[in-house]
Amino acid sequence: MSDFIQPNLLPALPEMVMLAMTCLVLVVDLFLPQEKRGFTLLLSVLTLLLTVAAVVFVAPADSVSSFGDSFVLDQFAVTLKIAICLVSILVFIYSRDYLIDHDIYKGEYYVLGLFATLGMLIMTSAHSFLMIYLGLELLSLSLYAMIAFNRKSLIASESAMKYFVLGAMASGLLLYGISIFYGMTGTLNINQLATVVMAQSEQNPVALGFALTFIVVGLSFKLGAVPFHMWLPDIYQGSPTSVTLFIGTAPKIAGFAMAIRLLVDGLSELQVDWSQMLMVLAIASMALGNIIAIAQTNFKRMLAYSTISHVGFILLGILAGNANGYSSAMFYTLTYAITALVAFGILILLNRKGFEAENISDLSGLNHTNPWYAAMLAIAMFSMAGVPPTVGFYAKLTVLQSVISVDMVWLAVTAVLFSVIGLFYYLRIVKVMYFDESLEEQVTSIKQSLDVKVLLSVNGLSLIALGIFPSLLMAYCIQAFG
Amino acid sequence: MYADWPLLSLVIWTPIIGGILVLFAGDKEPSGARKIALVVSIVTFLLSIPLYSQFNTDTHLVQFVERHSWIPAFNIEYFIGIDGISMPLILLTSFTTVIVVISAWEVIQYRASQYFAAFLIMEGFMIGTFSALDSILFYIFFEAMLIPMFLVIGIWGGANRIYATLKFFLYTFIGSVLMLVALIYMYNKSDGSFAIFDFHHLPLSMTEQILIFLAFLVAFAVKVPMWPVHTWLPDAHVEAPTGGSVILAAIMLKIGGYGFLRFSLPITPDASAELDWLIITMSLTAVVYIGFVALVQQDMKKLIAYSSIAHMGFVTLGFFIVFRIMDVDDAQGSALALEGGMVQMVSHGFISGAMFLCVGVMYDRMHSRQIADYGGVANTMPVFAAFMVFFAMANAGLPGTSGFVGEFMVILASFKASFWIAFLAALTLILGAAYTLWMVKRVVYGGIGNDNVKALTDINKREVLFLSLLAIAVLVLGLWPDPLVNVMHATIDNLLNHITLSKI
Amino acid sequence: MTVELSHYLILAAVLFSISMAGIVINRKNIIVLLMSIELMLLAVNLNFIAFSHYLNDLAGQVFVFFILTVAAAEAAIGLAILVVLFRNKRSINVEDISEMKG
Amino acid sequence: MESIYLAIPLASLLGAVLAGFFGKQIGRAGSHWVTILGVGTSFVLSLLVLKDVAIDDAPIYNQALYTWMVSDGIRFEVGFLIDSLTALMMVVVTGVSLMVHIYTIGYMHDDPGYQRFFSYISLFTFSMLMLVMSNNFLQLFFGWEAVGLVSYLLIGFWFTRDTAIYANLKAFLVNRVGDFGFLLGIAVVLMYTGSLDYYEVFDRADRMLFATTQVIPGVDWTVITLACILLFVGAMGKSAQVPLHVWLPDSMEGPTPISALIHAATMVTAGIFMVARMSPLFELSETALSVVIVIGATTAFFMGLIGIVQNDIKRVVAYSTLSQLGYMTVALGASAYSAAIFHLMTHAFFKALLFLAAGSVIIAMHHEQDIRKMGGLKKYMPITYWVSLIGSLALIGFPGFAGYFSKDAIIIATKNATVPGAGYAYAMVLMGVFVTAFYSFRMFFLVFHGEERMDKHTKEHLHETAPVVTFPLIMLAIPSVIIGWLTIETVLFGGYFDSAIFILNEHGAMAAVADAFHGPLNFVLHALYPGPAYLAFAGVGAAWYIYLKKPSIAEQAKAKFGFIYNLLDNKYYFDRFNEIVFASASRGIGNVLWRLGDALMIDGLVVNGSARLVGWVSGIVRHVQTGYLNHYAFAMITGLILLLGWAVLG
Amino acid sequence: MIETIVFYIFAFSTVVTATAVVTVRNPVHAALFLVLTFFTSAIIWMTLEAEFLAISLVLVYVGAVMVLFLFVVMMLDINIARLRDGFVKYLPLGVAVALIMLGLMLNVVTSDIFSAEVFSEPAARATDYSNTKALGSVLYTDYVFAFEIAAVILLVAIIAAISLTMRKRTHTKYQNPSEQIKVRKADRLRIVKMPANGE
Repeated sequence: MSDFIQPNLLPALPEMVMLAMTCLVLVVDLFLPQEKRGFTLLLSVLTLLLTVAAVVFVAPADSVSSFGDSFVLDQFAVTLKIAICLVSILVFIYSRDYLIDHDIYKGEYYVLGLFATLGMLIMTSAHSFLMIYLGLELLSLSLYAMIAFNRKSLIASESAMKYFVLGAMASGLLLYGISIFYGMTGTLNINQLATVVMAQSEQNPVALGFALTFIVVGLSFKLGAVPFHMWLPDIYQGSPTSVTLFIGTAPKIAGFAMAIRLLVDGLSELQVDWSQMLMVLAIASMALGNIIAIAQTNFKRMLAYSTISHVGFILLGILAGNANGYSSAMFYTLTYAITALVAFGILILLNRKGFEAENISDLSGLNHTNPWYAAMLAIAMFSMAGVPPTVGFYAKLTVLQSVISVDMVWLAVTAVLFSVIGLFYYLRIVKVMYFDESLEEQVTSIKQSLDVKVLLSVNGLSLIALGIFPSLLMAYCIQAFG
Repeated sequence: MYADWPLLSLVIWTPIIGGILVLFAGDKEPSGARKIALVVSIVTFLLSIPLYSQFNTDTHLVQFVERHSWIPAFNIEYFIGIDGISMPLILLTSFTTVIVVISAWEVIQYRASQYFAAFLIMEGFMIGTFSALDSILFYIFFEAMLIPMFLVIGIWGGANRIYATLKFFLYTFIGSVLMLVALIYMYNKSDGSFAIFDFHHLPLSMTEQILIFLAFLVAFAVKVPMWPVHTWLPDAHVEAPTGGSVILAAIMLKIGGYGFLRFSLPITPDASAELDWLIITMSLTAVVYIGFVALVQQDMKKLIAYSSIAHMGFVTLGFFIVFRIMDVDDAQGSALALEGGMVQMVSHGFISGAMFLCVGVMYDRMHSRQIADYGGVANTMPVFAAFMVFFAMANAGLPGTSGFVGEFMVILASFKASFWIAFLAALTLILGAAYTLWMVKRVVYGGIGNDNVKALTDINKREVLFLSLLAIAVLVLGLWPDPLVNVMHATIDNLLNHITLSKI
Repeated sequence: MTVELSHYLILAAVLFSISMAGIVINRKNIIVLLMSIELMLLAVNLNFIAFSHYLNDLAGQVFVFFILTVAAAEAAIGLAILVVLFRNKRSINVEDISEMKG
Repeated sequence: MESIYLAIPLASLLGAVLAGFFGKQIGRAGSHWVTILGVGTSFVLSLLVLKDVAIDDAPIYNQALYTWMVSDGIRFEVGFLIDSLTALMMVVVTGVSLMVHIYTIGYMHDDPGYQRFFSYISLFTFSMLMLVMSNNFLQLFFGWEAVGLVSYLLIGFWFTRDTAIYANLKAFLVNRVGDFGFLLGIAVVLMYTGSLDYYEVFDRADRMLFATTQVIPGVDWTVITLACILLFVGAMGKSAQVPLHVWLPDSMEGPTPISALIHAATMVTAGIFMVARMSPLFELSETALSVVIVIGATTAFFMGLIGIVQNDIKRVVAYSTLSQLGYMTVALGASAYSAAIFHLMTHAFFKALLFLAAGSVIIAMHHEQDIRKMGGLKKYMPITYWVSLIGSLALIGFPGFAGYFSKDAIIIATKNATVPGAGYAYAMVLMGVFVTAFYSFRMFFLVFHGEERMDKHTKEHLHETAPVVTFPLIMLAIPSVIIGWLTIETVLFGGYFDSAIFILNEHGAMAAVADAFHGPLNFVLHALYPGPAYLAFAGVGAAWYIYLKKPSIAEQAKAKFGFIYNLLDNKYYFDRFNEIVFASASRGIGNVLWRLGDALMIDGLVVNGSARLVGWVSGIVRHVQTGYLNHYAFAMITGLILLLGWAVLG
Repeated sequence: MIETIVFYIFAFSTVVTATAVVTVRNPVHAALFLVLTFFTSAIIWMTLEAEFLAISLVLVYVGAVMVLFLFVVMMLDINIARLRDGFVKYLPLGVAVALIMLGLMLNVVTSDIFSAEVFSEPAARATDYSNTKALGSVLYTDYVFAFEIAAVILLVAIIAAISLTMRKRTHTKYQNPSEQIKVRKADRLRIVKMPANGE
């Protein structure tokens, strides 16, 4: 106890800034009248921007760890933190009009959102089981609350309940795995874990595999890989679209970070084992996600299944088991988040007071009433389908490349064949927007704030821009594992 | 003076940027969008002319090369250039787009700016496909062009357009994703290069070659399309608006054929030689089987679509018969076959485009594509009838028209390989004439079939203009194909030398 | 016969299995479902503490401490959600909360 | 000289283009003037060329105009070969064409498609000239198909008539069958000699002579035989030899002038010309010659027979054309190429004459073509009557008339031919003489003599046709009488064709004819010896007896030999056969392939089937997502257990 | 020896009560059994020298969490009978799952790596050893960051619980003085123009 050294707080500056600001938001919001709620939003966005600034400020050239090696700030974390914050900013701004229209425009949404973001930031930097767990729980608990936020909505509370029960169970499973690793290695720290596992992997393959399985299951749940995906469609559908927007984007990045921290940083010695598991999960995810998505009529639910299939792709990148694969999975995750932002963002745009746009048919004839947004959504759909010149193509390309580079051509072929099935339902969205007659409700054009329109357009066009210049983002992903 | 210009890039990007401009021009002022579109398409065509006039026919090396690093992470480059097999197709593309723009002038009233924009953007993508020398760049253009076409068919298409356009997109996509896997495989194999020419020199075992070949085959066979993956084409053509059909038939199908030359043959020569029977069988089936199927079509566009498949059968036949020819002692005829296939592609571009335009002209007036709804069109539209008969004859491969040249070359060459291959291929002389002229008989000739036909008005100046342009092209190419064939020699000879060397 | 580490681990495993069984058996009652999950956490905690003891390492206990904290928070939120759900649906029967499926 | 050669086809083309594209602007008269001027120029220049070749013994001109294409080191060129054969053909083509042009002014006087018609026939002249002037196979094929195209357009000239557009389609397709063989033949030639230039090919013919190929596995064929037979298939199509003859009678749906020009005088003889041109190849293959002679003989006799039962004036002439083409083919098979060409020439004149005369009758009869509704026209149309008589006499080979010389030469040559099948051919051609005379004069008598069977209205308006019609008749009648006298010696025996036609020494048929020849007069007198001429007389006599003297016999015969009559009346059921076997079967196959292959198997089963399968699976699998929380949890547990089992036990 | 006996007794009762939690009919009973389980577990933790946690378990879980559970169970008017339908039907499945799970887990936890040889009984603590102190000293130093996060988590729980369950009771009557003062004539009085009845 006497050897306690004051930990270097600097690497955690972003988290600290964020926490402080969030508390400020919480307090300030309390005293704001409803009509000034916009200030909360402003402040929240400011919080995130400040966090980004802090991240940039403390960004180390290499990697810095602190808090007894349980917290690490490296290129990977920096990139993902910035991404998470930026995505969250967009989420907050896109959500505003939806919240207003549905009478849930309250400060708690932003506060909880900020806490969730904080959880995600922690997850990206967490370098011990404990930190990972806490970050995860902070994120999850915030999300549970956000989902149920629209208290009048039956399906929202239903999905919150489902998410909660399953999430708690998944945490339990994850913890069990952690406990076994702890028992075997005597450490909670990821770095030490890696060292010890390396020593033990020869002797105790079964026990390590056993513990690993729980970890993988916990991860799979968070990411939404089949068969641990069951929560995902219901939660996407049931949540208020503003929350779906959030769940569908930033937490994916955090989940990916967690996967990398656990599997790559900590358990790379067991790569052969988890690669095989992830392979099964990836195939199942791509198969099930794509196939069931075809039968959906609810747009949010369809995107949920589409997410599952994308998770399959992300897993493909991870299971390749080399820097190349990780950076491709990272690229995939980031671009997926950007793409999903556009898709849900457009859906949010279509919402009006008393009208919850969530069915595919609600998009009918969008090209007639709002050609610009139809084009944006079309770009998003093509990006998800992986059609060039959108960024989704590069994401797929990089992942496939990494899979093929480890001589799993058959896996790549399987993946692309399922993506063909996937193409079908993305095209159906385009078809509905461009080829179908517009519905009556849809005839009135979208009346949303200018900032949302501008941001959404930039967001949509970025899919093309990144499609043409993927290096803008790709470079960071490669650097993160460089 | 052109030497320093990034001419090829201009040809690719002018229409794309122009298309976006057109898109923003909107439909408030209906003539605005189309005027811009016309100017852009003509400028693009003019820009593409130096590609021919400045082309050095003595070398097989690619010309007008532009090479810039693009995505360093994967060593993907913005690497474009043309040689003897891509240059004619680029000219074909820029020419056809002008025709399409003219043909749509007043016909398309519904969301005209989007229509014109789609075609211009598509033009850029297609030219990009032909000039890309980096395989990922190729793939991007290859796929990207599907999007505008998907929309064109879906928005301006006929009654069953949605089925058709989805089928079109999915079919093509299935084919191309496997190609992507193959490309990535070779990228890994070649220590990180996506340049097509590096693939050409990449040593590959027989198994690898066969798998890669099959991946390419699926991609290009769908695009060509070859029997039995052709069924998207009739549907797509039937439902597509005239311009869509024209581009589809005139250019898009060529990309499949081009792909065989650019990828399959040089990258997997041994597998191509090993599996040539497969392609030859598929090609001959296309010629004969599809010939019969075309005979019984009731819908004009469907008939022409099927005839396209049959004609494209010659292209693939020409490309793969070379392996049979090379088995024969002196191997004379292999260049003939390859060049024949190329000529057939260019010629088919003109002719099928013209045929679809002819149907479009009638459709605009009658809103029917059914043969049975017509009869005796020549009575009320004599000038049009003349064009129609002319193009029908070209479609039937009449000497003096371009339709003859390619078929002639391929049949001559395939004789070298086998009597029976030539025999079956030459059946097109009969079948092609039968289905085309039978249609002409039922549509153009005869007494006035009904009151609708009676009310027809002959083609106007605009229609005369685009049909004449095509007619001239068909005729010139038929009477003097040398300028076209000449540009290919160096490239084709090099290709032939290349594929004789085993890569195993 | 002394108590060894494995005894504790076995006990934890049994508890874990019981909680699994509880999740499977209790198809209807969400509250019991939540309790089963508490059991699961208990098993995990037991594991940690046992290891902590035998490893002579405090980290395990610290972890349990945090798990307890989080579990408490979790329970609060979970029950809050349950209340919201009950207000909307007037039921906490699993069979009744399947508005979304397919 | 070169520019003259070039000017000959181009003059016609220019006329065609002017009349075709600017018909409206230059008017009806303008159209016929430009085309006649064009063709006239061609004719005059052709005469000049003929003089140059025949009298001045100009050297053979063989030059390329331009290089059409070079591929694989093979030069594909467009060029002219001007030798005796070409020169003769050019004169025949342009000459007959000129007459037809003039005649058309009268015949098509009231037709709304006047300009178009002139444009077409000028275009035809151009195409035909390109065909005959070619020095290579490519251009030959060009011309070959181009004349087919114009023929198609002209047969369907009256495109509102269903029969016409049926006939033109049929003509084109049947020709395409021939071209199919022809093209393959060219392929053989190219692949074994590496060239398409006539002379180069002929030089390298031995490469084909000694090469063998297996078309049917296990059976060795000499390449030359294969090449020649394939080329001859082309000739069969164009020159309407059995069984590809079916299009020619139907082609009579076209206006009469083109029946005369295309379907009698020129285009249909392209096949004959081609084989003659290819004599250096055909000579090398006994088998091919044998095929040629048998096909020719069959056509000559059996097609003539059909002529007997025809009642349409043009169809009678058409069948006679078929029969005469058979004669020419027989001559080719007998290696008597010059005789074939000689007959081609004489036939061109007298058959054009007959057709135009028939056209004249048709004009007078207000487009009534049924000879049973004619009769006794002699007194109304004296000029037509006399020229028809000349034409008929020439056709049946009445001694002294043009046809006599050429046909007799063929018969003698056949008699002396040695190729297998020559005996059969000889029998056929002999019988053919009788048949020819019989049907020719049956028609002649029915039209010009006997009772007047036309209706009253027609009768009131009957009169001789305009000078613009009769002038060409007279102009053609003259050579029909005298051309044989004038040219037989030069053409057949004067070594005129030595430079163009190659005959192996073993094939001595022509030599035998030459042995028997002692001047034209002697040749005519030769008819007095027992021989074919008597058969012709007998034919005429029989026709006179049956159709003028005792018309009832015809009816009785028809009743008595019903089977034969039906057979002939149905043209040996060729059309029926084709209709059922080729046309219907093709459509049937097409339908089966389409509906079963494309729609059901590929689209239904594979494409939509897999789409449906995915949809179906999707519909099923989505029920896994029951919405029940415990199921979700159970799914997770199952997944966990499976993974654990794999990790622990696996 | 005594430890062994204590262990077996409480281990047994833990298992029994845990089983009861998942099998009893009434959720209230289940909650109470869970309390019992926690108690017995706490004792086992004691034997493992985790006194602080054992106490915390009782305090936090029994004292707070389980009370909350009971509170909710009671508050919500739940039809207990319906909740137990199909219990017997799923029992075999549940048992099977538990047994398979157990089998797999035992396979690992009883293996040699966790044997007594590897994990020998640690030396007994000194008598002045305070588990609480030890925990405390690391908690606020090495684990301070985690500790802060835990605090945030609790904050989130508070916010969430309040925002989810707090509701303004619309049917309660209350006065808002400021509103009352701000009232103006126009808010209350409406002047209605009536047509004058002239006749």
